[in-house]
Amino acid sequence: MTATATTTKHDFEPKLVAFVCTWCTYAGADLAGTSRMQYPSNVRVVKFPCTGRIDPVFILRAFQKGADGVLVSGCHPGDCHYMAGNFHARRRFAAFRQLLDFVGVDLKRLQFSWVSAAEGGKWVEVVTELTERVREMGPMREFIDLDASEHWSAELADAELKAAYHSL
Amino acid sequence: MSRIGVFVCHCGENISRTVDVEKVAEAARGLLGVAHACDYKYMCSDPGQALLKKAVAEHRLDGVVVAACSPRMHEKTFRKATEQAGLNPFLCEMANIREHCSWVHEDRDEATAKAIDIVHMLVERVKRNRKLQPISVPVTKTSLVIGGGIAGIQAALDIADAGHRVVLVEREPSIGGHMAQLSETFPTLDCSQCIMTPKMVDVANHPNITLHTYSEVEEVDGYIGNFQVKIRKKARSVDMARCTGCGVCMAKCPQKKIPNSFDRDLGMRPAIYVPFPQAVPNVPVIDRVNCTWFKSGKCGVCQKVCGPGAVDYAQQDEFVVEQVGAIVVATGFNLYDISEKPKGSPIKGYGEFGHGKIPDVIDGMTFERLASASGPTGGKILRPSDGREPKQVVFVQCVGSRAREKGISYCSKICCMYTAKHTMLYKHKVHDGQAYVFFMDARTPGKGYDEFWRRSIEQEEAVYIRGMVSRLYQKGDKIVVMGSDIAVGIQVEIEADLVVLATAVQPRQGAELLAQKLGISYDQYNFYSEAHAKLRPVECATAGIYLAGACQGPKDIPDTVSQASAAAAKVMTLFAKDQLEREPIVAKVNERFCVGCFACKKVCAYGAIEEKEIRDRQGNLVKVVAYVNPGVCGGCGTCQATCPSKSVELDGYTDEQILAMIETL
Amino acid sequence: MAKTLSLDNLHRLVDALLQEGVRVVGPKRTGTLTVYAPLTRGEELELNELPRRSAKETFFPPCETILSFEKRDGRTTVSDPDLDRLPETVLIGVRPCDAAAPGILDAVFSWDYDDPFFLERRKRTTIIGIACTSSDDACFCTAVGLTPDARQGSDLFLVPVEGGGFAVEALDAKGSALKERHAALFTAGGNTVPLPLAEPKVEPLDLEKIRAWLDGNFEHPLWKEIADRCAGCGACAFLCPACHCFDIVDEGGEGSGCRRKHWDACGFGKFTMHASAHNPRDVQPQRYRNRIMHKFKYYRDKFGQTLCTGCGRCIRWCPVGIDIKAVLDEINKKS
Amino acid sequence: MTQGQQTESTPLVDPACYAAATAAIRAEAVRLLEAGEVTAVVGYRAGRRAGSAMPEVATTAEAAAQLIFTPGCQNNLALFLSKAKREALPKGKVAVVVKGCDLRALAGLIGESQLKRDEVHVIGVACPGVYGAGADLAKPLAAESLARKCRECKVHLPEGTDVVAGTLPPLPDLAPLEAEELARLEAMTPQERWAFWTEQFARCIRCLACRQVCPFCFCTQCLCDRNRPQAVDTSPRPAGNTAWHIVRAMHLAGRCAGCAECERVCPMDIPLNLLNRKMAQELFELYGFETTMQPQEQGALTSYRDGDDQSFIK
Repeated sequence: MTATATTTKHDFEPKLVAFVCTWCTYAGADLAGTSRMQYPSNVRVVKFPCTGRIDPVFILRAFQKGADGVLVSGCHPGDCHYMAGNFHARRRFAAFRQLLDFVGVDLKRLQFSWVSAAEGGKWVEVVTELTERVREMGPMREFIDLDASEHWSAELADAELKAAYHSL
Repeated sequence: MSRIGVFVCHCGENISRTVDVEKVAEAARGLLGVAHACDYKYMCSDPGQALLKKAVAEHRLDGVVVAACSPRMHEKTFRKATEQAGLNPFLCEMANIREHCSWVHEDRDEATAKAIDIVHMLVERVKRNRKLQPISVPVTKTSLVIGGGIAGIQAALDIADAGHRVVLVEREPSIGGHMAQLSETFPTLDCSQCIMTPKMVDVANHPNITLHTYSEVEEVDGYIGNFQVKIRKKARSVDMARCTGCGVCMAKCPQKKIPNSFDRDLGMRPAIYVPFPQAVPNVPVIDRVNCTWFKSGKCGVCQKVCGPGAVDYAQQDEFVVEQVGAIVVATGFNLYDISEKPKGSPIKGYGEFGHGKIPDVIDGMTFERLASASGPTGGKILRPSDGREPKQVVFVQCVGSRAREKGISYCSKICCMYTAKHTMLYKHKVHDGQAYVFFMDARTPGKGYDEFWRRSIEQEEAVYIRGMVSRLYQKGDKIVVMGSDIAVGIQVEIEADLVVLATAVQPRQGAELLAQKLGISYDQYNFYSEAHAKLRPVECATAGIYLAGACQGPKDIPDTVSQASAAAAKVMTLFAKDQLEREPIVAKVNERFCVGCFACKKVCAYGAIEEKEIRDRQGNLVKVVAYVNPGVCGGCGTCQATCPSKSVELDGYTDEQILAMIETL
Repeated sequence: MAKTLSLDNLHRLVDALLQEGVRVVGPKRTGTLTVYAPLTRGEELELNELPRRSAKETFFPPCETILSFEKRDGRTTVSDPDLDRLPETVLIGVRPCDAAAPGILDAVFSWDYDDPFFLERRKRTTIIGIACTSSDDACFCTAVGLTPDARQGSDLFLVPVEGGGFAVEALDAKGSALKERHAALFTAGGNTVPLPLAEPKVEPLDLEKIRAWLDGNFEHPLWKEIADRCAGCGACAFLCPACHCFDIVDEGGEGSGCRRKHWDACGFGKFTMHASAHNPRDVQPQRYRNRIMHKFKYYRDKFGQTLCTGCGRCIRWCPVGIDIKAVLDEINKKS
Repeated sequence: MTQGQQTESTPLVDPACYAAATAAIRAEAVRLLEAGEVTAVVGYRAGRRAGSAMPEVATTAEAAAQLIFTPGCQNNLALFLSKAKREALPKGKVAVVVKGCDLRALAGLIGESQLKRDEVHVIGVACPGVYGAGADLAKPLAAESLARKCRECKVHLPEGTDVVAGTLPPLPDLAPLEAEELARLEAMTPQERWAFWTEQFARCIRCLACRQVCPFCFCTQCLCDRNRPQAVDTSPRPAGNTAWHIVRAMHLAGRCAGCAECERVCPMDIPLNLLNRKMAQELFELYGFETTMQPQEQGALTSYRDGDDQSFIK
């Protein structure tokens, strides 16, 4: 541990999920490791063969399951191991983020990036930036609140019982 | 309930320095479905692997998570160990707690918490892993080579020399392609035919090569290792088996005035002809459009004079079906006819340069034929209009190439060098002549290329003018060439006897039609696309199909030959095994739920998705569904993300696995 | 002497009940549509429109959690909701077609098993019905044995009278108790001449004849004729005051989650889908047939009641215009 | 109620237009069935209630003579050509009556291999407009009761059909309410939009009418019905509802023909077409993609260009 590395504790530590392709970004994150670069520990990586495999539903599900921020990262255009997966992903996510924005998800919580196997530094930068930004924004309440809410007729009026239900 | 084993590696101190490995193992023990968890100093060591194998047996594990370094490092190691322990290797996953955790985080609590989360995710994943078996595809060790130019010839010879059968298909009556038309070649100025014709003869004589000239690929079916190719052998009207190549028919044919396209229409040929004397095979073909017999039913001279009785007017197109395991596409290029806008092409013509209108404005290939010893002028440089020797020749580079406003933004790569060669050939033949070259840049990256280009200026006294030609017009028997010299900043006007245009290299006409038959992709110009510009430059996205030569993009002869040999090497690699083995990370279709919208097919870069008919017992068509050919599937999973009903699933990365990982958040 | 209640006092009644901590559910305008929803003040009550969804959800919500579970350290804990704590509710401004339905459903929810979720809510709810003064050509309560002023199912009943306000009638102990508790709001005397009732102008139906025809015509070309156009959604069932099918699903993960009960509809293809992928009601006409059979034969056979109150919601909102009244007319004609 | 009085004197569209279209559809349908060119004509017929109409699969000339075209003909009959609903049709070639918006759906189905063009005889109808959801069908079509989609319709006249029934009258210029609503939402902050949609989706009861009437929801197994794995909660709670509508909008992006049937049939008045409209608008702005009356080889999200926008990617 270096002398300058001071670990600041924050009131809120966001949960981040990163959906990455195995050939570029996963390898880039590996490079950050072998280069012993440092970045916030908030991110959990889910590996895919290719960004082309990443279904928008995964992003939605991640938010629903408590992610405060989501990162999707793959090969730079033209570098796709599978030729065109990232091109398809690019369109898919260009559309999907507009949809999320339209239903009111703050896009500052959703980051897309190209990180190549050689860009350990960029991985660190992207993860750090998103962590800090989301930490600043606070928890993603929208989906949590949504998950806790019922249709009015199923809602139990009693606050205590409601709490008992929802704690489960 | 699953019985997963979790093995947490210290990696010496690489992990344990920051991650509390014991705590990780303990947390793992508390996870649902984890039957065993432990930590060890070096999991990848022999004792570490032995530990894993022992635990699999002892705890009857049905899945393994090794929490250690990156899977890119040791996934193979641990999957092998898992296999040796009697489990399917794909039931082992690695939790990357080194590169993604201990090495990048300093806070022990945070790193430990993260490591536990990572292990949790991978435990949930491995619970849903399926046993996968490697996929093997049988390989037919015959290769199809499409195109008999230098690229096709080289690839065919290399593959055939390696002991595999080659089927070579050439559209023209003879193999040889463009290289057979050239006079001399840069940067050595050796005679093209002298180096080309022996190779052509080698092809004809090679026991492993089946040559189909005057033939075209009609249909292609199948996939890597197992293509079926239907070849149309166009009616030659001459029986190949009987013809001795004596040439009497050609000599006696009354039709003698048909422009020979091999000579860029400068020379004439009869209606029954070989394109050039060294043609392989040396069997003539009847040009049915111009033959009197086919036009009017009269004449029949060639049949009468043919000793062996080889001339057969009734001959029909024949179809041959070949089974091949690999395909090399070497269909070469066309020189762009700039005189007018070609049909269906987005590329605009160059009417302003008078090509096609002013007879003494010719293109580079025509100059090659003028300079060729076997050409229509016997190697003398003579003007097409009056047969005079031109004393002032203007060469114009980049005609069409790098002209975005004309619709071509690429560099044709070979023109700088062949124009330099032309100035030399000209000077060698017309000692008192003067060559001028209008050029934008001189691009000479190649062994001996820049030296060669400099020689054209320094020794052969070609005058290079940096600038473009703005206008050309006929004035008496001269052609006035107006242009700018941007180096000096003046307008230049030259009265030339002959103008040679270095026209753009384009893909073969109809290249896209062949691509569609083959299921390979092509770019906006119809050049064929390689799978990866840097790392897979000779492979197509479609497995088992390889590219050689200018069909992929402009190339000179050395590059073409190199790529042809590279393509041959790829074919030989494929043919080195009887079965093509590959990782089973491929997509599979759930035929019950597939509704056959074929969105998957639209996004598949590999052409791995086929349409499959589902019929009932009576044979009635029930529905058409997608089928993923495992031999062709690249395993990217784009199809699954695209499929609305998730009826196609990528093994190893199923929704169930991914969603379970997300669930751990 | 009949009591009357002015509109203002009706609003005051709601406010008073709310003050007492009673949950008051009534027709309320939300955005473009009126639905039964918890009121926060009396003035929110919207009596001029039949709510889009029926009142059944007060007793049988679209979705409710019936238990939750958690596995920890090898042990599974299951928690049930405490139904004793369900709130006392007054359901107010309910038209006869909605008011009659819960009573009809009592039969099935207390048949071979007492459904505590439904019955506990029933026990704790007082229904204030209101006579109906407006209708459209989808309404057909009169054809299924009800009337615009049918008291069936109401504990307290309001009849709009000339000059505004309502004549009030307590129909049972629950109704009387409520009336007593807020006696000050009810005045004696006043104009009790009822406003003209809505009279659905539809052909009458002979429900017994229809039942008999259904008995003998399980296989009949009519089903295909009507229901080939059915798109297979659940709009009819979900808006219906009497449809009561539900599905039970477990949501969550292996480690913890909830068991939920939610509305289901016989129009859905998956309604009868077996795990083997065999589906006894394979095509839409068979599903629609079940809807009619259940409402006009099976329920009648079993419980002596018709599972339809003629509210007309399924007619108004069928995406493909299937008109249950037209279907019944057709059957009536045939029988 | 007040809207009716104003319009009863001056109907929005001359009823003769619908009458002419009705006559043309009947003539063509009878001809087709009598000549045996088709086994069925999918059209509309009148319902019991005044002004109502319903889909009809006419297999006889008698039935064909009862077909109509009125402002009550809201359904998108392309639905009956999707494989999911094909079971209702007899075997063989069928004819279908389509409005311009329905034709886009039909073209989409062809583009997605659900149908071949030569399997269907397409009777286009020059459509001045139909009623919106909840309109009083007994009253003449008025600006207020006209479907919101029809106000901004660009495909009143179908193209590329085998025949076109009726002719278009001059059409009134109406305020683009849906575009205005879209713009209003776009101008909101994400928090405001979240509040708007949360309220909308909370009402959803998962009757799935939106899915069942959508020609493009032809999957045998809807992702949202799956429970292993469960990507979208099936129960009608706000969380699952929101996920369902987001996933559906995404699945329709680049495919939706804009018939707005999902919105019309929603018994809970959820403005679903705003989602589809928004996606269509984005795909047009990003890639110049539009659904058309002619089948297209590639969809907006099943193709790409090297130079696609990536300004949102770091």
